[in-house]
Amino acid sequence: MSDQPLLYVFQSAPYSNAHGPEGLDAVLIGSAFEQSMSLLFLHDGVFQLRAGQDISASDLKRHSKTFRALQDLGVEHFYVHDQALLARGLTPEQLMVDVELLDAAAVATLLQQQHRVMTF
Amino acid sequence: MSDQPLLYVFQSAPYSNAHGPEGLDAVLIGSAFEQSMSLLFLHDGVFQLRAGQDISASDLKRHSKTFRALQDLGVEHFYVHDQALLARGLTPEQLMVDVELLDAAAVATLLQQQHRVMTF
Amino acid sequence: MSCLHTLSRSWHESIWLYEQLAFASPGDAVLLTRDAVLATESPITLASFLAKCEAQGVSVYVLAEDLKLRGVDNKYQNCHAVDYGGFVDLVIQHDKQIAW
Amino acid sequence: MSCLHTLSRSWHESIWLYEQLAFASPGDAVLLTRDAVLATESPITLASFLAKCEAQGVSVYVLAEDLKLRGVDNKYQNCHAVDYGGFVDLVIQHDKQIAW
Amino acid sequence: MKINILINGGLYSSQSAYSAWQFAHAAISAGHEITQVFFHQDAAGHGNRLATVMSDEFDAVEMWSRLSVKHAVPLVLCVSAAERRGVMSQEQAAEWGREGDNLHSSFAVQGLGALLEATLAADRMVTFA
Amino acid sequence: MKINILINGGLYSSQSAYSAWQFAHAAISAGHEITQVFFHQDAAGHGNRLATVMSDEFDAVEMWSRLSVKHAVPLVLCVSAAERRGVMSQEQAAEWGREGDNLHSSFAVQGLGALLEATLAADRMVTFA
Repeated sequence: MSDQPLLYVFQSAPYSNAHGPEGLDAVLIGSAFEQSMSLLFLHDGVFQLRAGQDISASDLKRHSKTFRALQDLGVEHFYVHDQALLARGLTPEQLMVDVELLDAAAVATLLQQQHRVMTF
Repeated sequence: MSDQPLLYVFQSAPYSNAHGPEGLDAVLIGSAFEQSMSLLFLHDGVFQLRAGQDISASDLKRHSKTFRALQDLGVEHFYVHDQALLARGLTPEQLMVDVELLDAAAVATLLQQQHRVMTF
Repeated sequence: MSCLHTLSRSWHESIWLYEQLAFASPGDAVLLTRDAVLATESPITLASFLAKCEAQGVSVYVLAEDLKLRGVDNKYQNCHAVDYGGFVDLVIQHDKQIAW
Repeated sequence: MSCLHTLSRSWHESIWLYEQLAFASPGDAVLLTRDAVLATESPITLASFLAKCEAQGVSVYVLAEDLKLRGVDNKYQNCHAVDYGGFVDLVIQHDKQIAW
Repeated sequence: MKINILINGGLYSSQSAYSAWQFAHAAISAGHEITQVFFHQDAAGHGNRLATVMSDEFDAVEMWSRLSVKHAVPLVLCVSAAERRGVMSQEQAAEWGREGDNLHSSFAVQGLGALLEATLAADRMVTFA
Repeated sequence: MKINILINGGLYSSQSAYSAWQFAHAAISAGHEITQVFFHQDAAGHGNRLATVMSDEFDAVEMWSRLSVKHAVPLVLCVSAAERRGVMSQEQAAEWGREGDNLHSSFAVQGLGALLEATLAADRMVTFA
């Protein structure tokens, strides 16, 4: 099968809804298929990667830490929209994984190159 | 029982979600209690009252027309935030019921006067 | 690899719809559905977005059924109303769809 | 008849949170919960909102548990962190709560 | 004080009921009484006893049930919201001619009038939208 | 063309599945094939056969079922999304030790791999978020 690159876009913050964990479910399954997979974080989605999320005092188990394991599972790129990060007062050092910053034009190019784009 | 005025606030547009019909369920039940009841429309909630909603070609039955029946059921006031209407390019004549326009300060006063405020 | 961007949130409430255009490329299309159609009632809200789309070579459509359901008048000539058949055509004409 | 306004949407995405202050009266309080706490990480986003609240006699709180969960640092001294016990106190101290 | 709680957010997909659950515990610890928790709109899904999460996830249905049993807090699902979303007692299912039932025994199913009665009787009402 | 559909929006509380249903009819009328409709996240509630609306409301579960039967369109619920929200077949309920079941017979329950397979095999994918 020819390579059909897949892009998973996270656009909302963790905890308030289940887009994060249920999107991650989809990414994890994707690793069983031999397609190239990348992740893109837009808008409040950048908070999915915020380091220091502390669920110890809560009764929640959420999957944010799973992001760190994804690099071993064939996820090639963690892309982050630079303006989304900047507008929220965050720096790349405050994220739990190494990311590649993209400006809006680079995001547009990235979207063009994909076979399918799944948004969460 | 002393009068405990209740205010029902509609703040989102019809059809995309069920806040409209399920909020109306609450208003209809309220009419069985002897409290004064008013409705307030803020933000996209003003579209709940837009005249000309045409469900004839759809398979949906939604309750927007019920708003017109509420005046007979003890709902005393239909308040609309004037700026919400203006910002959406709407005039009071395009709404399916007669409404009282309130500016933001009047909305603040109205909220102060209520016993309970339910938002939908 | 052109793309159909479907938007369903309200322009009156969501800040980031206006940013979304920066992610589109020439030849892409935008389809307004659900609450995103509400903005076509205001002669102001979408004006600059539509002008920018035209300049970028991005065409903009609005789902007629969603306008009708909400009683909303589309005031923009450069925002073309399509029915579900037209929605299907847009999906076929573009390589992929992204639901924002 | 003072009022506790609880906000749960994101300031980065919802246009109308900024309008919401106009509906508050002196003596009211605002509590930021869920996605509304995210804005406290940016030193800019809430600055004018908090200044206006102070001028209007409206106090602003943020739910500490929701900050902790999201790993967000609250950068505003005039936005007071409270735990769920403090949330309960705020409910008791005001005649009613409105969940926006 | 007597406090009643209204929840609108769905099972698993919203934080609103989890916040409400933490609030209820804090209120009880502070000596207040939770006179009712009403599950309206998508929140009606909380009365579905078939809902099953991984053992390390928050089991909302079970945790509400424990709170209810321990502190005698009535849990009430809105009857129409529950039926629209497929949460039904044996009696409801029989009435509608549906096969099966899934209502958790810690939850009651009542009309919105029950919410209004609780609201008018309590000193405070808190909504988790 | 072969089109697969992904739906995320909940039963009754979202327009997304209704839009998808209208889209599916239009696509079939235009001669295209809907190879799969996958219900993820809150949309998994669409497989709950207990869901009951008033006779003049849109009965989403029934209408999807009819579409599926008439045009041989496979309806697939995400297994984890469905279990978290309490939609289960008899087999699933037995496996989890839950009493009762509520899966509508027109729906299958599968993992997210089924969505990916359908997506890679189809000419187009349409998501209703």
